[in-house]
Amino acid sequence: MTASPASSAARSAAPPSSGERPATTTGPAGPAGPAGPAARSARRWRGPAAPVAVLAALALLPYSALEIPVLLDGPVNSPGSLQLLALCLVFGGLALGYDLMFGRTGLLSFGHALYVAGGAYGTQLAMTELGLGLLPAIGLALAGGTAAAVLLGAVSLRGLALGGIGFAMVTLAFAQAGSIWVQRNPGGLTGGEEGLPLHTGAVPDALVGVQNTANVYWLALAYLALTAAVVWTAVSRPVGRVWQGIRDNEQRVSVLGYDPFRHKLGVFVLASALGVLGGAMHLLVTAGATPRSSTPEFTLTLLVMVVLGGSGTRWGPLIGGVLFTFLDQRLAVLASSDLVHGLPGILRAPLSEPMVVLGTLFVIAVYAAPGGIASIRRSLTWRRGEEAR
Amino acid sequence: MSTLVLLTLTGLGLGALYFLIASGLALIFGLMDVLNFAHGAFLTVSAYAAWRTAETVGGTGGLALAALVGTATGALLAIVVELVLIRRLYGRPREQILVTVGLSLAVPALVQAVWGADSRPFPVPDALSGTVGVLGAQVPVSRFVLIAAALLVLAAVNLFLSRTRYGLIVRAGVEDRAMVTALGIDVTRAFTLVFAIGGALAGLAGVLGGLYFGSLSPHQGTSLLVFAFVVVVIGGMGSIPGVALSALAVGLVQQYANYYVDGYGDFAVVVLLAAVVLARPAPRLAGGVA
Amino acid sequence: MSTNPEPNSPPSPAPSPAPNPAPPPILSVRDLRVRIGQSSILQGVGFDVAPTGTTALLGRNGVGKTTTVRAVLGLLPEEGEVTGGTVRLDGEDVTGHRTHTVVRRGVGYVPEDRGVFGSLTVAENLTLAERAGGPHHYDLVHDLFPELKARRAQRAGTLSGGQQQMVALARALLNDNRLVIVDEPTKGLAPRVVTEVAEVLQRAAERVPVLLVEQNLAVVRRLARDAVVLDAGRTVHTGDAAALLADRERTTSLLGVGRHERPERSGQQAGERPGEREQREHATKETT
Amino acid sequence: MAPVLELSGLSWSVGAATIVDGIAMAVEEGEFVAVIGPNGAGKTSLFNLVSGITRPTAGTVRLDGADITGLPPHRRARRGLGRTFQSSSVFPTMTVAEHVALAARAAGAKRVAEDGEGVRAVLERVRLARRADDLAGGLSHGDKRKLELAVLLAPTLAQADSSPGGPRLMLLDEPMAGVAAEEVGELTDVIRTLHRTEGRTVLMVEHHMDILLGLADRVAVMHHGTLLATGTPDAVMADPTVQEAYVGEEL
Amino acid sequence: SSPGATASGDGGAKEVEVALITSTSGPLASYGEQYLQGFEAGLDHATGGTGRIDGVEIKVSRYDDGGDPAKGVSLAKKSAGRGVRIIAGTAASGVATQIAPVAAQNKILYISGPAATDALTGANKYTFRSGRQTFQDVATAQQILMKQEDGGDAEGGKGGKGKKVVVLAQDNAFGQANVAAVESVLGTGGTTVDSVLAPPSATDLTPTATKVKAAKPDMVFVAWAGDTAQSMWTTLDQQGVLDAATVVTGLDSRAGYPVFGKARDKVTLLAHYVPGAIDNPEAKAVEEYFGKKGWKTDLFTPDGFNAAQMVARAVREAGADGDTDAMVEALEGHTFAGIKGENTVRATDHALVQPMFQAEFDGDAPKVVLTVDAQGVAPTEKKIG
Ligand SMILES: Nc1ncnc2c1ncn2[C@@H]1O[C@H](COP(=O)(O)OP(=O)(O)OP(=O)(O)O)[C@@H](O)[C@H]1O
Ligand SMILES: Nc1ncnc2c1ncn2[C@@H]1O[C@H](COP(=O)(O)OP(=O)(O)OP(=O)(O)O)[C@@H](O)[C@H]1O
Ligand SMILES: [Mg+2]
Ligand SMILES: [Mg+2]
Repeated sequence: MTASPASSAARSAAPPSSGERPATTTGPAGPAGPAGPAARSARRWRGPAAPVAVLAALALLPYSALEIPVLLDGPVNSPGSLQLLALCLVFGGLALGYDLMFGRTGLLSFGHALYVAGGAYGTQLAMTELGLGLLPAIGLALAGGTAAAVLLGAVSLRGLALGGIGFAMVTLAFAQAGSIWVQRNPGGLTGGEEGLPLHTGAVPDALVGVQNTANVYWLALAYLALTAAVVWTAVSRPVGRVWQGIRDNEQRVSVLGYDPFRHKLGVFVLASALGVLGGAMHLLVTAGATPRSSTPEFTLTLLVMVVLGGSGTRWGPLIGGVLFTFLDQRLAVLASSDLVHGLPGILRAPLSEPMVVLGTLFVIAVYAAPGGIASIRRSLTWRRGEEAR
Repeated sequence: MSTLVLLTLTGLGLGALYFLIASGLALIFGLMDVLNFAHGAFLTVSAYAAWRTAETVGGTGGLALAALVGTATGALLAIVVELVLIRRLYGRPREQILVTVGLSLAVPALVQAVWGADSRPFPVPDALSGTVGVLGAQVPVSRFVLIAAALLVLAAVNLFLSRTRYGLIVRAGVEDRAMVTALGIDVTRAFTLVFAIGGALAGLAGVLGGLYFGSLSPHQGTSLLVFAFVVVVIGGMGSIPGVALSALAVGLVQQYANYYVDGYGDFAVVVLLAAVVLARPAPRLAGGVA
Repeated sequence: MSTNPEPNSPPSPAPSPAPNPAPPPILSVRDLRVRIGQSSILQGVGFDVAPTGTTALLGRNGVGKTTTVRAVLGLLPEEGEVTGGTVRLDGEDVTGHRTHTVVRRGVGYVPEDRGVFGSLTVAENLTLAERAGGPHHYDLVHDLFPELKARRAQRAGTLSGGQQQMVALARALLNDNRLVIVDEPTKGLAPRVVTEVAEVLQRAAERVPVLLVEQNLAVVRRLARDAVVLDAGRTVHTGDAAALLADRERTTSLLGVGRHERPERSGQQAGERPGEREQREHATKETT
Repeated sequence: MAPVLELSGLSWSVGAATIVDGIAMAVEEGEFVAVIGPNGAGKTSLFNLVSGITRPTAGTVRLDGADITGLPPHRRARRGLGRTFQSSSVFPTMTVAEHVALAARAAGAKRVAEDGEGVRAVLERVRLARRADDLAGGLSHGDKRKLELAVLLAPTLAQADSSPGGPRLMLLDEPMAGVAAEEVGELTDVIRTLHRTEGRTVLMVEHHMDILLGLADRVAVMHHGTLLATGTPDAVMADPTVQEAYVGEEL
Repeated sequence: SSPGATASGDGGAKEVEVALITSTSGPLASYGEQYLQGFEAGLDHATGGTGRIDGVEIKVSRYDDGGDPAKGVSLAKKSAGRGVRIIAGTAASGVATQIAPVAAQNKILYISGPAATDALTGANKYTFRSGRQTFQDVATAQQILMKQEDGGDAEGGKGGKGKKVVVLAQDNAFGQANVAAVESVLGTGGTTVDSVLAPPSATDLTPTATKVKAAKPDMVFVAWAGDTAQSMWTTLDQQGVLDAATVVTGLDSRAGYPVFGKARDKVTLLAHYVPGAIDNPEAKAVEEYFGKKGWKTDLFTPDGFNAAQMVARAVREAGADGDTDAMVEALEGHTFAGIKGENTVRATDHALVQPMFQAEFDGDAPKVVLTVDAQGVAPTEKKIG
């Protein structure tokens, strides 16, 4: 598995003149290279203005009593809506972090759930078993998760020698082991398939209870903002280009003088750390740790989110994460609503399982979404014999 | 002694089940480079089709018919998926995988919506539901059926790959599809055929899985898929004899570990996978820069 | 562009230079237009390939030679499409036909990037190329490239660049063809092999017409009877190859070769770097 | 002073086949060595061994006297070894300019990397400036060859930087293959400058003898993985074995 | 901009909203369905078909948690935010254990549904249950065992002491809870309790069955959930475990009847509920209501039915505007009739004390052979919190 779908590179039509063909392409505008007119428009979303505006708008949502009929059950600032939105934001952040590996570096990991679950269970257990407060507990989970990522990442990347699938499978194996461990409820620690309710004793009161949902929401937003800041900064730094280079042609990168292994391990650890943090947020927002967060399916869901939104792009994974989570939650509500119950069986059956709708939607998105880089890949199919080697 | 015999024979049966599932997966992965996540979904749907057939017809004859219907369902499903989805995405292996991921989420959910979440008993004819005494061990007849089926499939797939040009066409087509057509070969047909065979193998595995478990449920196929992946990877990514060996190893290791190491069969398999992957020498980059 | 004798109009179906009625062309391309993504790559390419001998397709890097060949074979990348024009193979319109049906009419093709299947062995590469029905000239191929016989079981991906080029050529020569299209066949080959390949193609051209894309003008000189020159996605010249190569004015303006030699140009070039003189000599040597 | 590159007993075999067979060779600072030989002689394989893409089965590679036989490619690159690939090896999703910037930065030449002008200058040099903002995946074959060269050149423009200014030892694997006749001359000039003006050590594989003859100080002839002969271009070209095995009867 | 409470409607037309959170999709979907049907019939019964209690309309909203705690909590919080003060349901223990604290934090009445985990009993002041718990299953098994001994154990000589019970379960929280429960109930008084825990994802259960057999138990208590049940029974039968010991297990819902396959007649069944188990007015009412709808009563019909009775009680006693504490008070110690007999909400820890059954298959359907008295299987008392 090599490159991945990603942003759109608009080619403008320009009749070539003799000899000197004018530049006709604008790629994902990079740090170098003079910006053509199309590049400038592509940059509109790259400056700090857009993220700040979005962040501000999101931060103000808990002050809005707006009613959005079909989308939300209550006003925006009702705890139900805020809870839903907070969960969406957490997944937006998780997806963004996951895409650091998948979309930016071309590393397909099936084991990201291990770190998310590590964050959730680690934080919880640090609070219940070690009696730590919330922040120290998160810190401990983060430290432990990062250390594990360094170790397991190094081993998993060794599997990369067998190609992308080798890496995917080794990460899957580790995650699977973690998942089995969680589900077996060793020493009564993890609660097995039942999970653990959040140990509210160690959590500040401001984050507990329905009346404080807005605070939880802001916390989730802060996590998302942090993740976005880290991810976006990282990919716009030189190291981001190196990741992209690894995705396209790893050997070339090494001959330039960059160590591919260290860069891959770096991105793995960074993404995993963001995953651990996301796991802690998931614990707080959902008020519990669930074994689901440790399963390979959870990682698949992240993958689906990332691709749905557009992997390797700035906003895509974030939007995908938010959208998927929103639909997942809302479709479940829709499925049990009278609206669906009144439908004839042939429609009701598929609508009663959100996964039918989401899975189908995803297939359509993969199929129809005109991923820019994906289309470039397509043109390269012809040369694959050369590049694959 | 009889315990060891029992564990070994049932372990072989388990290996046979894994091989039946993994063979189609490995065929498609080895030739087409598509890690088919929908394989489990094909398997599940086929198993349900077979179940409906066996329920209506009944008896050993019903089971034979069910096996046919199941295999055909798998093949048909695969053809439809190939024609409608996979075909348009050639040269984009990642998107192909993602499409099958989408199917692996949607299809079992749909099956569940239609037939319910509860597992259904699979009508196993009396002739196949008993046991055979081997050195004091009571080995279920169905295990022998699976082992026989696995050997047949192994032979058939090997024959297909060695006696026809399709294997070659598809392997070449994955590398450079355009170039295969430039040699005057209708590559799309070959791809559809191979995908259909993969689907048929999934279908057959679905039916035999029903026989093995005596029941079927919407998520059975998907949950078996993880082990099938492991088998394919240990077997060396797409080599059919390799997959057969690795299925055997995984089946036995899991069975022994579950008995002797306190139910740690799953962990044992994971450890086996990690060991094999890490011990395998990295393929030389030799000549890669010609 | 000023030297372009017939700027946009495709050459007339019966080229005028030959007074006697020419036999119908095996391949005839008219006003071919191709777009890839948003860019127009070809904007009116037209030429004929005579039913015997070699026709050379020439031009600078990136003018659309490979694109032309791919369009003829229906091998454009996915986001590319033929937006106009026709391609006739032996009188039949094959514009937009699927590649394998075009090829089955008897076209051998050696792509620019060789297109060997790296994961298959040499023998498997050749087996794949066997076209149903016709005889397969293994004797010819092994005679030309004994190397390939010796390396039957080697994975083609591990062959040297030149050896891969041999595989690609061998695949095209294995079958009986009505037309052979070769895109830069001598690129990366040792001088000795270049000569051999030229000989191979010369021999092939005795039996089957060849459309040759080539940068090595020495090879062109030896093989080609007709020449077609592209620039910026258009046909800018068609005619006799020898005449073109002999006409320094034309080769300079159309292909950019030999420019260094012309004194008036040289005078305009500021800041001549050391060694440029020798370089020109090299260019001269190659083109004369 | 130790030679820049010193190979001794360098061998590489795959299975039973010995592809590079006991090569011993020393390349002095500032030298330009042409490597020629029939197809499949092992020239690219030799470059792969020197640049660390493959590990030798026997023998050593020394760079400036230091044994680098076990070092991975990137460590060698950082010691001043650069190379181009025979099959153009680009990043399809990056623009041409981004290639140059990335390569420059790898060598610590921040200024070139951040400065559009620097990038442009590099591209001008290989006549690729017009494609600066195009994705490399869509380049024509010849243009990709030029990009290969541009990537190699990128760090060299950075001499004003405190960095060493790009690779001191360059391995060029058929840089001219597929480049239009028009531009062969200019690219040859570029390579000549690297060698003569900037004093870099160059090892170059090329099948166009006439190009090499104006450039190389010394020609090494490879055949069946061994070093058949080395000597001045004229001497080597006069050698009948070389004529027979390699050049043949020229067109 | 704080969440507004909109519990009751305007002026005269009062209503109380009940949020039913349970799985109608995912693996436990059919349990959820049974629960919802039971609730509907139960509410119909409790309100005499009006949907009103003392003029207060009971408004029911249904939500699907898909068996996912995150969804469940999210739905609970959402309901709490909308001012809903009664939440009921969920078949998944994992969801229920996470909703319970949310209910407590927000002072909402939570009547948990089919979820069987003992942990919900005494979880907090606001959490109740409308179904049975694991302990009651195990206690029923004990009663059955004792009954068999009374009836003259053929093996003789051994008596109650020195007997060996092996718990066969999956190695997960549900299985471990069953082991713990069996140990606490049967492990006293000289009976040895052993356990064989199978890996939850094991495909072939021969090693497990072999281990059970090797332990030479007098009684095997099987606690199994999930898709491998059929395979497990077949294997136990084939390896001769069913012939060598008394094997007790819980009866599943209708869809699970065929799971036993040929082993059916060799298994002793303990049952939370058997359709048609008893004949009382409540059961009649439910049969009638279900008949109209074309539904069939099933294992978890009582849980839904009971939940509706408890909601009715809470609303009746506390009124539309009454606070949650009043509802809690109304429920504590409350005794009411359900379709499996008389239930009592134990005041001390909110356990629902209820009768249990022993059943056996009669053809395709199970029938009750013994009704076990509610007090005989009452869980040991816990302290709330
Ligand atoms: N897949 C593609 N995407 C975008 N542009 C493309 C693609 N393929 C070709 N082009 C453009 O089309 C033009 C013509 O390319 P083509 O390969 O036909 O040139 P050529 O004449 O064969 O050049 P060369 O001598 O270098 O091989 C080039 O400018 C190239 O950049
Ligand atoms: N992995 C391998 N297994 C077997 N043979 C190999 C392998 N890799 C390379 N070879 C052989 O080694 C020889 C040297 O190849 P190399 O690419 O070094 O040749 P070269 O001198 O660069 O030729 P060219 O001028 O054609 O590029 C070739 O005969 C090739 O077939
Ligand atoms: Mg070309
Ligand atoms: Mg080479």
